[in-house]
Amino acid sequence: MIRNELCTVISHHEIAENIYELILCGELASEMTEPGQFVHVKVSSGLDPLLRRPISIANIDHEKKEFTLIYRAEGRGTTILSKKMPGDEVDILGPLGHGFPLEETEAGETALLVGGGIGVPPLYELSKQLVARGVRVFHVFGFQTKSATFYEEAFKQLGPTFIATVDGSYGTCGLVTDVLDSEVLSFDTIYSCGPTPMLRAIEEKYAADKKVFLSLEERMGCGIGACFACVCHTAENPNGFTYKKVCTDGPVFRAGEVVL
Amino acid sequence: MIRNELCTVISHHEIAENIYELILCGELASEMTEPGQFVHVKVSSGLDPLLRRPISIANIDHEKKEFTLIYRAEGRGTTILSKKMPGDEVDILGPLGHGFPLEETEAGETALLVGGGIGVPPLYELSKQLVARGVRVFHVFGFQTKSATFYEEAFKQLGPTFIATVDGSYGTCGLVTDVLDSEVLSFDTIYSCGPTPMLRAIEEKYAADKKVFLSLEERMGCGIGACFACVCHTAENPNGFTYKKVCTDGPVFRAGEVVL
Amino acid sequence: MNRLAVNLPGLKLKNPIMPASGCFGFGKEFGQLYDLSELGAIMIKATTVEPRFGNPTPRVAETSAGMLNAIGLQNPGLDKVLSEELPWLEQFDVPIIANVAGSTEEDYVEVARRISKAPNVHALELNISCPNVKTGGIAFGTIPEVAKSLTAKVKEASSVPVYVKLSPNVTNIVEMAKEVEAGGADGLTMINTLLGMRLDLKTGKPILANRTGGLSGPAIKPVAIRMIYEVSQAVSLPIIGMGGIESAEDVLEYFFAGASAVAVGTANFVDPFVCPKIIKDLTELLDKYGFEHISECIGRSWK
Amino acid sequence: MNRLAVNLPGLKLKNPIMPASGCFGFGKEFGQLYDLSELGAIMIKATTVEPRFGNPTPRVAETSAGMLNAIGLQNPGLDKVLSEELPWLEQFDVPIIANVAGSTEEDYVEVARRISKAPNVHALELNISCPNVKTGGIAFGTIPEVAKSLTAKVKEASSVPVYVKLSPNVTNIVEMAKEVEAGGADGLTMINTLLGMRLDLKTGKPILANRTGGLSGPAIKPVAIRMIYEVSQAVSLPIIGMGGIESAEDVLEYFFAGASAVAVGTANFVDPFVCPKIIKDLTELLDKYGFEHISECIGRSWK
Ligand SMILES: Cc1cc2nc3c(=O)[nH]c(=O)nc-3n(C[C@H](O)[C@H](O)[C@H](O)COP(=O)(O)OP(=O)(O)OC[C@H]3O[C@@H](n4cnc5c(N)ncnc54)[C@H](O)[C@@H]3O)c2cc1C
Ligand SMILES: Cc1cc2nc3c(=O)[nH]c(=O)nc-3n(C[C@H](O)[C@H](O)[C@H](O)COP(=O)(O)OP(=O)(O)OC[C@H]3O[C@@H](n4cnc5c(N)ncnc54)[C@H](O)[C@@H]3O)c2cc1C
Ligand SMILES: Cc1cc2nc3c(=O)[nH]c(=O)nc-3n(C[C@H](O)[C@H](O)[C@H](O)COP(=O)(O)O)c2cc1C
Ligand SMILES: Cc1cc2nc3c(=O)[nH]c(=O)nc-3n(C[C@H](O)[C@H](O)[C@H](O)COP(=O)(O)O)c2cc1C
Ligand code: FES
Ligand code: FES
Repeated sequence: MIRNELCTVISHHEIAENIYELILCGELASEMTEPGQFVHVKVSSGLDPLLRRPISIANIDHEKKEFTLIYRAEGRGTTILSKKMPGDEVDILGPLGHGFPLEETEAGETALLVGGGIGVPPLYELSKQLVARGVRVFHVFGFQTKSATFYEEAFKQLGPTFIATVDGSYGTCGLVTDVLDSEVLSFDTIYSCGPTPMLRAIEEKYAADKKVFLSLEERMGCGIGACFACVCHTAENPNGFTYKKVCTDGPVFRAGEVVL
Repeated sequence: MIRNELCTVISHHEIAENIYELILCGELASEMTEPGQFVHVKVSSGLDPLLRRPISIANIDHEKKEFTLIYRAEGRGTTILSKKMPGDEVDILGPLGHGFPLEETEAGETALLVGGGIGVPPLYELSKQLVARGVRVFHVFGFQTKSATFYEEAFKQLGPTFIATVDGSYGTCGLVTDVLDSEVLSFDTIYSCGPTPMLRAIEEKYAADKKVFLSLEERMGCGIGACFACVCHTAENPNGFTYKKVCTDGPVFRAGEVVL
Repeated sequence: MNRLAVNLPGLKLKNPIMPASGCFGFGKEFGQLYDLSELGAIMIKATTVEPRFGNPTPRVAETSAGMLNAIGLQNPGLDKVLSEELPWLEQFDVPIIANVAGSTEEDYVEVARRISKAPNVHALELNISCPNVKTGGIAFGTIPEVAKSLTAKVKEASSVPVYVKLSPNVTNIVEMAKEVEAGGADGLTMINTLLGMRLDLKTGKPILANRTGGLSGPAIKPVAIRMIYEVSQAVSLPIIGMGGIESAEDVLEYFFAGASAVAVGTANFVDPFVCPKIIKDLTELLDKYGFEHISECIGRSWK
Repeated sequence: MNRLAVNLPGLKLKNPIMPASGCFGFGKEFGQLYDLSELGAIMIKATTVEPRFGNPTPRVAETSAGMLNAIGLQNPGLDKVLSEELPWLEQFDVPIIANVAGSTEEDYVEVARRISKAPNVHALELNISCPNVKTGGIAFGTIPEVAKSLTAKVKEASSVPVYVKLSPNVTNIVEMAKEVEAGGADGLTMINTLLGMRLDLKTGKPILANRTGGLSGPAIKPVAIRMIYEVSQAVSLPIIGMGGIESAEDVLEYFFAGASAVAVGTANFVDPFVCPKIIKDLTELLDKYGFEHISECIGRSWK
């Protein structure tokens, strides 16, 4: 169920350049089930900024009623958020949307998790839950540059982790697709989150033979399905009036379900 | 000189119902000279609320570079201000305006200080400075009710202090004018700050024989004389186009100078 | 006595608070969060004869104390609204105000005729002011005679009272209101969004795919208050006010200006529980300012 | 090379940042805070033939991300502006844009004729859009033919280029701009304030003694950006943009929309040092987004 709650900041650190890890505590953690869901964050109590910010859930700790958000402080809202201190309260609406389908990968099968930049965070909870189910996981992540990378060690605990940086300052020089082209990885399912061009490349390359699940981003108003801000066309009727809402039908879709 | 500075909160307490005493530290304390000047306070760093709030300077400690504001948390801005904690920073523009003329009362003479509600605070610094010059001071203050009174002990240290409350819950029942009508006080100068009807009553009663100085309130834009939000007509030409600006020519005026 | 009850043409409202059209879909999403019967009424999303996908995304952009939207009247079309959305809403004890849109007079008349027969539709809101569609919309809302003629035709076709939604993007809102009154409107709703735009600093291009969008939220409240103040003195139609409402205090300001009920739009996105919250706070606020009944507040600024 | 230098009719600006009329008096107050020669230009307060006291107080009210003002063209009158204010400003190396106001065409012409001869007045800003005065003002700014005729007369009387300040309170801003261009304007300044109102909850009455006032500040920026985007594509006059500017980023957005220079109003009240701050930040911002010169940014949203 969707709840609105003032959650308490447990810890808050800059874990890479302009990338923050925010751990919050609140009852609504108990509602978080699927990896890949998101919350809608009001970063200040007043009117500035007005709208909530959608941020994926990167980690869930049901026992402590804690959950983790990892975000880039870039615009006005996330910059204000980055100033919160332990003990402060943050207004959270969530959990929202539908996440990655775990059940599409059986125990013993292999899942490939492909993330780009700030699309990496939700893959952490996903990877944890897959591994817990007995799934083998590979991680392939792309970042702009070395100083923007994060959570590499944590992911390595769960499975082999390949990193590409656009400027070549770390790992493979180039994009995640360069890693995917050069490494020989065999797997059953792909779960991916990141910039749309990356998602498109993955869809093109793998959607024909593999089960591919993609997490989309779109500018949102309500985050709960009421305002029609975040719609995309369905693949079966790309110019018609059928649609999916990223906030409630997604953010995760099966490749081929919607027009990227 | 007018400065703009982020001042640090030294202490912040609710000293009466919804009345806060805020002690700030900043270099601009050294620019504060006349009692009755005010500062223009930006209560939050964003756009909500947009405008600064004018608040009188209630106490100046040049040595520590500290100054005190006493204000009522009422509307949106002052309520936000009331949440500031020691160590937080507050954006202050000031000191602004012209205060009470000390030199109008000679050492050995007597000054009557009349304050209403949230007009009382600037009279504290004034009283201190008058006493330091060897002036005898009386204080007559009006409040709505007992729980709204503050600083009575502090004022008593400086001179006799009479209090009236509208609901009679403390001191004389009624207005400051009721105290002034019943007590026999002889004095040379009146300095007053409070609601306009009170100032009008004082002007009517005393302006003919005494030196009377009144501190005015008006809604402000800039606080520095540029926007013409805070003008009042001059008494010599009450319907003409001559004017005084409360923010720069005032807030303190000699009775009879401007139209109340 | 219900201190919040308000009677308007076609509408017996248990309280004067309703979600604004386009900000509440057809109620399903909010129905998961609270009991929709708590609301005074519901203004459902604009309905057109045919289904529409609307504009490409991005469709929203944030502004200072406001937001721009260019949804473009996305809706499932009249048939589906009649067969699915409205019947679903019948489970709640809440009157529906159907927002009627179109590109031609015929479109409007067709939607009005059919949707006004739905059992829970108690009034129509004639959307002559949507700034986000290429054809229709804007002309209907800015040329007084066109608005009047459309109002008359829709009024004739409708089985329930017709409220006309005014656009703030006009030189003379009073003139528009008077013409619409002359056209036979039963009430007014105002205001729709102001036309605005934001640019992306990285690309230099508009953030919205549609380029321009409608500005809503607290930023526009002073414009709405001014227009309702002016219009409520010039016509004798009741006004449902909207624009930036997010608290019971705002509701009171709208009533003082001349509104007889209000709608809450953008604030539902910031706080999905805002409507029941305002309803709850409103009674306390009447106490605070010494009113027996909300209707005493109507037009207090000029009465 | 000065990367911020901009040349407009009558104006060689070392940078495109200037305080907006009415938000900077005649410069004296800000002259105590920083060197006015740092500014690109100064738009001085509206000047009328006779001195004016303006409206009763309260004259300002806060709104969400904005403010209302109803100063009412208070000014010391043409004679005193010529004999005192303008000569005082001559000590600074900064061109003055004189804001010309009046109640009749003759008033405007008289002010324009005489003030345009002052040595440091390099351009006029024709204030046909002040919402806060009973006579004149608003009609000049909302009826295209009236605006055109006034522009032509003032243009004839003026010894320096004439910029016409457009009101946003119109249905069709492009039509206004075109008429004013046809009237011979050398440039446009836009936008003036939106007409708005706020009510006091305790009294139920308008906060402003004048009842309505002009809405300025960040709240109106999206409306201004939209209007400049539309007008800059429809006329060939340069535009000085304004409305809610408070940062160098805002300046860039205005340039992208189609402005060739900008004015900063309300932000001066919040931060009296905002103009020099923006000028300082602007060069860095050009670097950040890869522009050699500010003029490359003009109209980037539609070019
Ligand atoms: C389902 C979903 C999950 C996301 N998860 C994460 C995450 O885990 N970590 C993370 O760093 N970012 C995530 N994002 C992106 C994040 O929402 C934006 O970076 C953020 O909203 C930008 O806000 P701002 O205050 O920095 O920018 P501003 O420029 O102040 O934002 C202005 C407006 O634009 C919207 N906006 C701007 N960029 C985006 C964007 N890329 N996507 C959606 N809305 C945007 C904002 O929400 C706001 O309404 C996610 C987005 C979506 C849709
Ligand atoms: C020279 C001067 C000195 C002052 N000194 C003090 C003081 O020492 N202690 C104190 O408690 N108050 C003082 N005031 C009054 C104080 O400025 C207002 O109470 C305060 O601005 C209200 O802000 P708010 O956020 O509570 O109200 P809001 O309702 O949010 O204010 C909205 C707007 O109206 C303005 N406003 C509202 N009430 C007043 C008012 N009475 N006077 C001027 N502007 C107002 C605000 O500044 C703001 O711009 C002084 C006012 C002036 C002019
Ligand atoms: C996302 C969004 C969609 C809207 N869709 C419609 C619509 O379909 N029909 C309509 O008449 N108004 C529509 N509006 C306008 C609102 O009903 C309302 O008039 C306006 O937003 C002002 O109210 P607010 O400031 O409370 O949002 C829409 C507004 C928003 C923000
Ligand atoms: C207090 C105040 C006084 C103003 N006086 C004038 C004026 O005399 N002449 C004029 O053309 N515009 C006047 N304006 C409008 C501004 O010049 C400007 O167009 C408007 O405020 C939008 O810019 P901003 O949002 O940066 O303030 C005034 C604005 C304010 C806030
Ligand atoms: S964000 Fe409102 S429908 Fe998705
Ligand atoms: S507040 Fe601006 S002139 Fe006084």
